[in-house]
Amino acid sequence: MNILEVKNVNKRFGGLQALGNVNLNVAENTVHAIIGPNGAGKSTLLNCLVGKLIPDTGSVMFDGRSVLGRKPYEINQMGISRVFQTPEIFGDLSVQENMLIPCFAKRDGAFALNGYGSVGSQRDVIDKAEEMLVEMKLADKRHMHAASMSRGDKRRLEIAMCLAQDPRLLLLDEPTAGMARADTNNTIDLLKQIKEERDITIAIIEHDMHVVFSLAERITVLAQGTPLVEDTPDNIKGHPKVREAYLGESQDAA
Amino acid sequence: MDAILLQLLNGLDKGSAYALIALGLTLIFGTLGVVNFAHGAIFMIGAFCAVTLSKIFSLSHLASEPSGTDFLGKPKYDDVLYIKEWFGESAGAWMLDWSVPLSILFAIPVMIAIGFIMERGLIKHFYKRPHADQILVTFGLAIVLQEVIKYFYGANPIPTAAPEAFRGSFDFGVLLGFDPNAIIYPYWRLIYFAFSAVIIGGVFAFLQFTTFGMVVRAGMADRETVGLLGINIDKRFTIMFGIAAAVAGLAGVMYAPINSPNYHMGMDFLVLSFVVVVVGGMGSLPGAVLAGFLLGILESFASMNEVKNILPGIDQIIIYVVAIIILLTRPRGLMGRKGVMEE
Amino acid sequence: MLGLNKKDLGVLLLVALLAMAAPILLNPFPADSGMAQFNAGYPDLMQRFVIFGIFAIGYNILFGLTGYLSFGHAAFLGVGSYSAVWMMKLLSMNVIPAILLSVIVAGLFSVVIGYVSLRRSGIYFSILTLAFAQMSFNLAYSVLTPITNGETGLQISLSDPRILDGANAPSYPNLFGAQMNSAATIDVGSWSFTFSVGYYLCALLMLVAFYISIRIFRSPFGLMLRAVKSNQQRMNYTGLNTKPYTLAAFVISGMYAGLAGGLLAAMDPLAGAERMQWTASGEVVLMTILGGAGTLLGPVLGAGFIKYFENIFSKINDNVLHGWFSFMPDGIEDFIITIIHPFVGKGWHLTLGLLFMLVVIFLPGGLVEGGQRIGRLFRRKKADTNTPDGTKTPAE
Amino acid sequence: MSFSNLTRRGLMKTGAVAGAGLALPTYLSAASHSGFTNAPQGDTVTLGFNVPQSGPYADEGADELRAFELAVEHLNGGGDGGMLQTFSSKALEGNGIMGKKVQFVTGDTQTKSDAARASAQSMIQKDGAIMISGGSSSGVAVAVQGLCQEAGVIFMAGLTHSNDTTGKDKKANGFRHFFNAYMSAAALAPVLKNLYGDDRKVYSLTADYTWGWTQQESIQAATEAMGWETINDVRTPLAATDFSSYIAPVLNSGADVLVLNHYGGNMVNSLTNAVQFGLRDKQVNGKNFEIVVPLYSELMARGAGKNIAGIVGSQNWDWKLEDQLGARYTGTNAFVQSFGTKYGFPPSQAAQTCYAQTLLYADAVARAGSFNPCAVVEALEGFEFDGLGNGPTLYRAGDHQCFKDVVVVKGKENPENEYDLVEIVEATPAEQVTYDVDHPMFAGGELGNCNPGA
Repeated sequence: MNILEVKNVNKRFGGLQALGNVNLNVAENTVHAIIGPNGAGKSTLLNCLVGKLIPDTGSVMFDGRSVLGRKPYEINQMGISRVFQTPEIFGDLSVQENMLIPCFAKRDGAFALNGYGSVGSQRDVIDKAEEMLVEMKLADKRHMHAASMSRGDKRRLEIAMCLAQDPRLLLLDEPTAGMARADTNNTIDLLKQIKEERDITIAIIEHDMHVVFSLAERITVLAQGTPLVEDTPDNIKGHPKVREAYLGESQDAA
Repeated sequence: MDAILLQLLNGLDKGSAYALIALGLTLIFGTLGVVNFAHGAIFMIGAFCAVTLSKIFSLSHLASEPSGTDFLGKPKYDDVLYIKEWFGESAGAWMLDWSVPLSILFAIPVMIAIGFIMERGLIKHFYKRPHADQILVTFGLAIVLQEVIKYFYGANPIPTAAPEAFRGSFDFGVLLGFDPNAIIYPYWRLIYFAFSAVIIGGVFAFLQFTTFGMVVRAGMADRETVGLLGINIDKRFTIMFGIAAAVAGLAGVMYAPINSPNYHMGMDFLVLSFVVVVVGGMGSLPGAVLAGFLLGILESFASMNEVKNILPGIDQIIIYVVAIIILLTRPRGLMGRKGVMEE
Repeated sequence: MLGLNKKDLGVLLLVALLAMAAPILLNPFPADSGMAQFNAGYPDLMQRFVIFGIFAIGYNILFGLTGYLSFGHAAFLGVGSYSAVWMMKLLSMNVIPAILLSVIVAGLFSVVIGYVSLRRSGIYFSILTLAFAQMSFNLAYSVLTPITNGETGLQISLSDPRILDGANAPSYPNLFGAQMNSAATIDVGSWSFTFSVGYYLCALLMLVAFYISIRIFRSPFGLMLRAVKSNQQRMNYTGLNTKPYTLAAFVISGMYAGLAGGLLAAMDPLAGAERMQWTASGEVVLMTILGGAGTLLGPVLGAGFIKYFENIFSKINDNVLHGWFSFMPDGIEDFIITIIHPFVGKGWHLTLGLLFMLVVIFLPGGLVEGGQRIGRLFRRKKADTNTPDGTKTPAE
Repeated sequence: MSFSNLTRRGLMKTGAVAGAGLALPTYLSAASHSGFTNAPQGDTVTLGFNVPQSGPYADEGADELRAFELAVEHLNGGGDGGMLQTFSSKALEGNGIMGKKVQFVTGDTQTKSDAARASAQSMIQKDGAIMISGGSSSGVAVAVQGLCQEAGVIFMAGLTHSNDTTGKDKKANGFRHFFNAYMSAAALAPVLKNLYGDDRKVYSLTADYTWGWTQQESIQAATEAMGWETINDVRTPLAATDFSSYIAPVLNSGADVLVLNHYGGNMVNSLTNAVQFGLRDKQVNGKNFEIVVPLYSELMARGAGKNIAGIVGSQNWDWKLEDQLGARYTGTNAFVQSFGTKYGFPPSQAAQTCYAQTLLYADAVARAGSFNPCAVVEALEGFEFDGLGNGPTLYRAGDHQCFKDVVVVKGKENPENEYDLVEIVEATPAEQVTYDVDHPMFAGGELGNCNPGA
């Protein structure tokens, strides 16, 4: 059963063909990696999935429903959460407040004029947030200013915020970019743990082959806006086309 | 036809004042990221440079012999101008007559100095502060500057005439093949327009063709990267602040004969110039110039009787209507870049 | 109590107490002393304190929480005033319908302006609001004179219909007969305190407004508004639609402005177009930043600060100065007066401008931060005296 | 909350003060016993002078304030007595008002109705002022006049020229010494006919607000009555600073007279622009093109500089009146003498009005024998006086407007100094500028009854 089906998606920016006839199927409860050299169209594809860009042609179905023409927040409410390359969190708020926001979004939907009851009186949401904080080992940083955390913790918080919404599909955009080895390994472990404990599909865009081969069950290779191959990690490793198009060149890119 | 051409001239003239002020404003914003509410006050100080120089030229001492009686019946002594004593009757009279153009020489160092002092003494400390704080501190500065001017010069407008030779108007239409008397335009306004064009061209050339300008433009695009190259961008930005102040100041000097300067003229122009800058697109120099002329011309056309008869009161709101339409159709103004001043 | 935590309840009670005791607290100097010049405890100024407090509290919900800097909120104040005066002209001198209508009309007005302006953010939003407000002002001053009475301002007159009022109804704004300008003056020794109906009505409404603003600050809605300020991108990808949140904040603050405008008209039945000018919009921005944007108390403090200067410092003339320093030898007296002269009376703007600069340079969080620093200073002093060996903790 | 210490201290202090208030015997203040607002207590009486101290009219406000201070000095018996010597009523004795020393408070109107009312309120509520005077625009005058009516104090208007002040917005507690737009027009019309003939085509620019409209309406009516034709009237925004786009079309419109219904900075700029465009050098319809500014003050003339030369306008008073037109305007020289001696330059028309208003108020109190506003109103209504520099004058009972001669002036070609910018053309006698109380341009309001307040 595919949770995400991308069919014949094309996207042009002026004269540049960013995506050409992209087809992609992500099976439910798998970890699917999308790799490719710089400029291969990975980010464009991701943006088409979450509503930031609208493809010129083609269809994107999530769980049997089209996401095209929907705003990012609507797509998120359908069950797709996104983790950014640089952690996007609410820097001005405390860690706890950061956690509360997705919990409210889950409970109250895209907009609720909930201006009278205090945050503190909403036990269900507070408890849920607390649960996530404990689970993600952020509980002792509860009152910290989110902006003042380390990069690794910010990433952890962002993932926690996404998970708090119980998404069906988690999209990660180079989640370990710019991280030290130790932090990268921590993130890999965290994602593995998440996968084990939840019914969740993960789609990941990544440069770091170490990350990709540690996590992915299936891999799609994108080059010049078109999918080259889609296969299991083992098969991809030895695929000549991939070596030519990506791995061979990636020595200087990575 | 000639009426439209006449209003076009008016629009270009108004537009050149808007463009000059907005140019400095957007330059400061683009380079330093500072929202400068004191920029209108700088324009005003420029105009008062012209006033000050003509006051200096008019310094006098009393004659030794009374020439009559004053309104209270006491003996009256005539003023004797130092300038005429020192430089002779005719040279003194000429300097007095030409005090506004001469003020340009006087204003350039003064305005650059004011710009430096402002940037080093105050603005520098606000680069990293929120825009709201910048607005508050520069607004406070604007009030202080105008109150200081009011303290010394009073609240009444001070007539500051152009040189005798340029005071009247001439038949501009005849040159273009119109009937005599169809398009009569004041000399000084044409000079103002030409002067603005030169200044605007000068600023663009400076930014385009000098190494200094290149660094500044690069800094406007990406400050951090340029900083990483080991170039002392802050020092150059200080100089840019001085240049922006000088441009606004010169706009003020030359404006003095068009409308008598008064201490709150800066505030009158402040809101307008902000609208111009934003309509042009924050941080875009060509945008500011384009928007300045566009708004000036539309404002002039809106004040034509033919237009006002159809839409009464349109001249009261034209600038704002245009601003709203442009900002709704072009999210970042005419030529704004993405991501500037949107948080 | 009241659904507030202890800290917020404390703040609310403090504000309530200060507001109720303001006629006494603001008149600390005996009426006939030289310092009486600094007394601010007369009805008109106290009313302005709390009315502009309401205005700033509402503005803070928009600017302090979401970070959207509106330069056009004076338009809502003006619209509120015009609606209130029209209500008093047509319907009744009772202030209830006037205030209700002013809130409603300002609310509707802000829905329209907010809906359009919020299509943009940052300075583009600011300029859109500024443009709408300036259009309102320019038109109200000229073309719309039949509705606004232009330059002169809309006033009530003897010939107004007032269909709900009977023949014996009061001819001044009132609350079921209690006229807004009626007051009791109590003399205690050489002090004189005036308690007016109008002030207490304003103060009461200010407390309600303040209470609502605390509830909003502490609510999930308030949290969402702060999230808007912090990171709109993340909000969108967390399934939250930012547009209705910002619009709701805009409309709420517009309604606060309308309430303030309605109250201004109820206290003093005149609505002038200048209330809508950009300088008036700028004033509320300054009040909020000066007091401390995003804090509960800041806007109220900022409003009080600016109104105090406008009304008290502007009245200090040379005569008053001579009165104060007359005990000094003539030469020194004149010297001191020459120095002070530029800063008071007609120079009050200069002092205000200097203070804006000083506050923002030295107290980046506004007056509230100043208060906090003083608070810390007190606490530290207390801690010092408690240290048994008396050693002083080094300064930071 | 971090100010907990302060809070507790504040609480204790508040508690103590409130306790003291309850413990002491309390009584309502004397104001409510005497039957009117702010009845003077002790041996002083307080007047409130509310003038623009910031904004574009601050210099005019400063001149008004000088006149007020001078008037107070004279009332209290100081200085040379100024126009007290020449004033036809001799009720004032130089011992204050009814033996009470005159004190005054000042405030800033900012030339905004709101600020002006706030300032007047503070004078009434805090300082106990029993009369408010001053101001330099009609919007402010009408707003403050309305406030004084409600509060129960007397308003002696400063510079306000709109017909509405004593027309549709007139109030029983308010009095205007200054002339108005109708009078300007009535005084100017015959002079303009003499100077420029009876066949002229007028193009007018009018500031787009109430005062501008009433002046335009008045001028149009008066000039058309003598045969001139109004070919166009264009409204200009108050906020306009550059009038080029309004001036430029004038020359080709066929008009040969431009009337500028602007005041203050607007007028300085529009006149400067008109001269820049060379209007004054042109010939149209075989006649010299002329510019008329129906109302301008000395300060505006100074702001316009050389451009004012030859421009005809009207004034309430001029400091050269008595010297040039004789003893009918007695008081002028006395005032100029004491003002000039104190401040070093001659007074403006705004100063003269404010000085006269203060004296007129004090005199009315003295004649009525009471500070009660209703008594003062009664004393001023229908009061005929002389010796305040304007010649014989009547304070009409029906609308509280002063009727006196109007001075028609013309900008001097070669002024000797910055205080001598206009020359007097003639003084139009009061009869010619008098109108009925129910004249259509003044209709619509009611004086109402005097309000003594508390």
